[in-house]
Amino acid sequence: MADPLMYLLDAVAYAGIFGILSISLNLEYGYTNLANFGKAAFFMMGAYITAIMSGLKYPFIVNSLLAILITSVIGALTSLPALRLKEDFLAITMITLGEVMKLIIKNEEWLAGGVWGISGIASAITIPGLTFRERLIVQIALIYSILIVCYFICELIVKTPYGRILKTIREDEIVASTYGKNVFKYKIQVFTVGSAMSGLAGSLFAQYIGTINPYMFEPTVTFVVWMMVILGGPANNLGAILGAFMVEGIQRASRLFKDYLNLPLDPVNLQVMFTAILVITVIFYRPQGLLKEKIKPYEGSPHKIIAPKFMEVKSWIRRS
Amino acid sequence: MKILEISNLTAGYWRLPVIEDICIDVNDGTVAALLGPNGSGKSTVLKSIMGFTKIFKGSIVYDGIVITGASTTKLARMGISYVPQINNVFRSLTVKENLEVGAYTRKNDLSISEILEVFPELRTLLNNKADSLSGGERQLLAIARALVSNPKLLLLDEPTASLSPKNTAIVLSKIREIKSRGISVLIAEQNVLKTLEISDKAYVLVSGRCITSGSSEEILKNENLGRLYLGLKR
Amino acid sequence: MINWLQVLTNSIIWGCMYMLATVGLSLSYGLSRFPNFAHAEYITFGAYMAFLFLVMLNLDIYLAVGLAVSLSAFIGGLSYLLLFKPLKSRGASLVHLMVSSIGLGFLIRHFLMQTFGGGIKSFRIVWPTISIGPIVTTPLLLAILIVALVIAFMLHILLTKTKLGKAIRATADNPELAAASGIDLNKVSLFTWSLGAALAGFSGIFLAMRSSLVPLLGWKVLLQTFAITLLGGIGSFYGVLIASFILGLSENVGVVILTWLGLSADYRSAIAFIILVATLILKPEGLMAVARRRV
Amino acid sequence: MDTPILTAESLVKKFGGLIAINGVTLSIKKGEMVGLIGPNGSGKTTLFNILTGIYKPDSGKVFFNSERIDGLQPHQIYHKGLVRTFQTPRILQRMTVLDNLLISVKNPGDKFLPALFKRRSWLKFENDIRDKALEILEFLGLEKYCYTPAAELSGGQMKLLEIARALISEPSMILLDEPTAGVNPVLANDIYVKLREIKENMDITLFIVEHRIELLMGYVDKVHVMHRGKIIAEGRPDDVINDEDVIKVYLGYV
Repeated sequence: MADPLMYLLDAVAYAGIFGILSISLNLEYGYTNLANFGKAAFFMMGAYITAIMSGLKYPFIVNSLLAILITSVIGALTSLPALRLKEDFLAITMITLGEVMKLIIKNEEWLAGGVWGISGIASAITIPGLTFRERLIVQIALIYSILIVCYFICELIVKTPYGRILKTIREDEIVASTYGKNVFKYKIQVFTVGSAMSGLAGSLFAQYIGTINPYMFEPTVTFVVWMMVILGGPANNLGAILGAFMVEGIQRASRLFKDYLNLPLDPVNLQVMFTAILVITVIFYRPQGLLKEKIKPYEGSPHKIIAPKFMEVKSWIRRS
Repeated sequence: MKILEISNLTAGYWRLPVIEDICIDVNDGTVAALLGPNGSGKSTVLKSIMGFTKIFKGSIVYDGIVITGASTTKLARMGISYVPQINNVFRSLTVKENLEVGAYTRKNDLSISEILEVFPELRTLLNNKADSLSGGERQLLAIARALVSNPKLLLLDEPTASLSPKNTAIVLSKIREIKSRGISVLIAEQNVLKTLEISDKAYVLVSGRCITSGSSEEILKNENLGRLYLGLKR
Repeated sequence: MINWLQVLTNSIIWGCMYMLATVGLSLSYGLSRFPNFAHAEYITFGAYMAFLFLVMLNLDIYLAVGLAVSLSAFIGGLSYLLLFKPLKSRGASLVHLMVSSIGLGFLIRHFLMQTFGGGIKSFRIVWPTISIGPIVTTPLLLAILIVALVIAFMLHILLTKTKLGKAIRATADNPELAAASGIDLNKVSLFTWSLGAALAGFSGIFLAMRSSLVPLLGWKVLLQTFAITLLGGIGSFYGVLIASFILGLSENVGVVILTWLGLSADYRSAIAFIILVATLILKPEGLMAVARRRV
Repeated sequence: MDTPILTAESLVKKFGGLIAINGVTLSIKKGEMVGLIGPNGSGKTTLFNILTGIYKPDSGKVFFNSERIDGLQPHQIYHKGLVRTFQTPRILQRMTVLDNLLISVKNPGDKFLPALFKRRSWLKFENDIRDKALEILEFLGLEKYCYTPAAELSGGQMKLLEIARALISEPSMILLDEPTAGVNPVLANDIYVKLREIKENMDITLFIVEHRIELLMGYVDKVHVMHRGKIIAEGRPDDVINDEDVIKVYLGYV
């Protein structure tokens, strides 16, 4: 792109969309230890539902709600058999599920345009008379308001007794079930919420980019999202978003880097190779990610103030 | 001549020391027994020798060489054989293959018939999968597997646990035979009296500490052995 | 009229190809206890190396294949030595191992794309067709059949008759006891990883020669390799043998049915997915599960 | 106080060819503190796993408060008021000590929608339950660690945390699997003093697997001895200690 500002804005929009994917994976993996390697599949589903519905002239709000609904239902359905599996089996199932879904989309031209994909997807907000740059800014506003909503939902989820149970499942499933929690039920719920968020991200992506095809949803997408969570810090929602920014930034930078240095490298290859090396390095030297999980009582809970008082009163009673 | 000398060993897993301040000597060509009720840390002593635990302090000297913290593979190559209490055979391999893997470190070729002289019971089972053996047979195979490498020191972890009295007698007589071949044995057992029959020396462990030790006769004569053993007297 | 004999022949040949592609994955999974997603890229790597030596450098075919296979083995061994072994010794979690293996896979694939370009390549060998009775085949397919059978037989000898092979099986069965028997786990793992990658590379050459060479060559059979690994039981060589032929047969019969139903033959990979999911639900330990007895 | 709280009737559990539990029948009365001892492999932990629903018995019945509980899932049994601790402490490492306790309580915020939308109701509940949690932590001497990540505790403190976690759910009975394994003797004794207090003051029935026989005998009302999957003796500690059969079992006569 010629205009560097446009390039930057585009990167910011991408980071926002991937930020949603990243916090949804963080909810699944970081808090509940569900290794979902099928992120790209749900992302793709959301995008395609939006694209198809947009072709039928439905407004974005309907499309995105439908995307959320269908991806969450499919998420719940696939999780029924998959979540009883061990981590590695779950990973294999989810990664291959993504491939099968792509297969369907590539082959069913009547439904999803086959390998050519779908173009002309209407964007969510159309205000007549805006320049391209202004439209981009409107898009960013939309994406980031949804990102912020998702962030708060995730923060809310993990900072309730419900979130505490998710962490218990992550730490030790047997303890969770011995202390009366139906582990399977919680896993399904988390998977459903995670899938819904991925679907929403896909929906945003489709309306933002306008044209989609199956090749945009290669397993690299899943990997990039994993990269964001692992780099940013599992079990830290801010970390996940930070990770999204960093990975997007690194990818864009490597493209610029290539342009300016005139490296004889294809930008996509450079990007992927660099991301792969980075993720391996992070796993080696900082497996807990850049922002560590904060192990502390929740923010803003009145108890923080009460607890020391409680101690005082107790010791006072004992003394008297 | 001491083949094994453990001094002031404190070891365990992760952050929990299971055994504390254990001192054990095994003389060349003798059988030493580690006795104690469950949870007393007998297995942990053997696992520490074999390099499977975290050692907090103390030293282990084998054949004049300090082996504290050495890798399991290296220890096996130095002539220490180990029979764990559970999972002590390769279940998916046949009896013959188990023996061949046991002989992995041997430079010279193994003649299966050599070991079958000591364990004639295994002769007819050679081509059976270890998984299909009965408990007694499997225990014999486990010991045979450990012996084919021609070890200098054999570590046995509760070889008679969950065996019938008949099989227990067979296993114990094998241990006697092993000793007669000049191999030193360190055996962890709950079965006190039967073990003392075959051992030269014994250490009684309760709750991770050695509460008494001495020659087998001394231990047997101890009137309070029963109460001592249950940790009721110190 | 469907020539069922032809379908059977195709099934066997596909089974052979899948067997070569999968053996390494299954063995390394059984030994190191995590699925190596980079395995698919060993397949691609072998094919590109063969392309390099055979088409670009114009070497003799046997020499070219030999070099390509050895280089695949080298890559497999290297990835164990430089990546997975240190990660395991640092106590990396299963998820971290899987993510790194995916990362390694992308690294290899995009390295190849960078070096050779992303386009479709061809070995430019035209295979004449041979008719044996009602069966039509090519020398390449016959070669695949023969090579796979020879390799399967050699693997059988390796695993059951040699000291090293028994050590591999023993380690997969019970690593602690294997170490206590004096087996050097690192050496055994290194060998297994290299061998597995070499066979994957071999299968890649065949896959590419049969159709064409693309960067996604290996990834396209990822689904099949995992279905076979799980169906056969992780770490079981004979399981892989049987499962490969089951999959080969179901795919080829499936294609016949798909065409009959008027669906795209591309859906053949979905058959592998169905087998995979069915295995995981009905019998997660696989047909011949022995290697993985974790209590 | 003579009503039985937990009854097991001829339980059998086989693993392949191995009979781990071979016809165990026992009955524990409400408010008792009962010990379970026996040599290695005698089936004590397996029995616990059956009682708490981790394993299903091959035959036999388990009654808890005259309700049949064999065949129920672990989380269902928990809700009946039967809780257990683990031999190797299963603490939740990347969570605070307080959170380790709180997960054990049934909370209105445990469900997804109430957690998000009925904040006020569970926050109120949280506050009440926290006071109780702090009380329990104080009782066990852990109050100053309440915001520490549990991974930073010592082995002994982890054992205490396990007991605290069982206590806070107000169970009617706790099964303790070697509460003093890996704990130094002084702390081990403390643990038993606390357990006795729990039994006396909180009206909780305790069933304890222990290998420190000496320690156990000083505190419990009754002891069961297991050997080869069977209960071979039961009675008051003094009687059991002097029971020749028991000593013989331990020394390996039988």
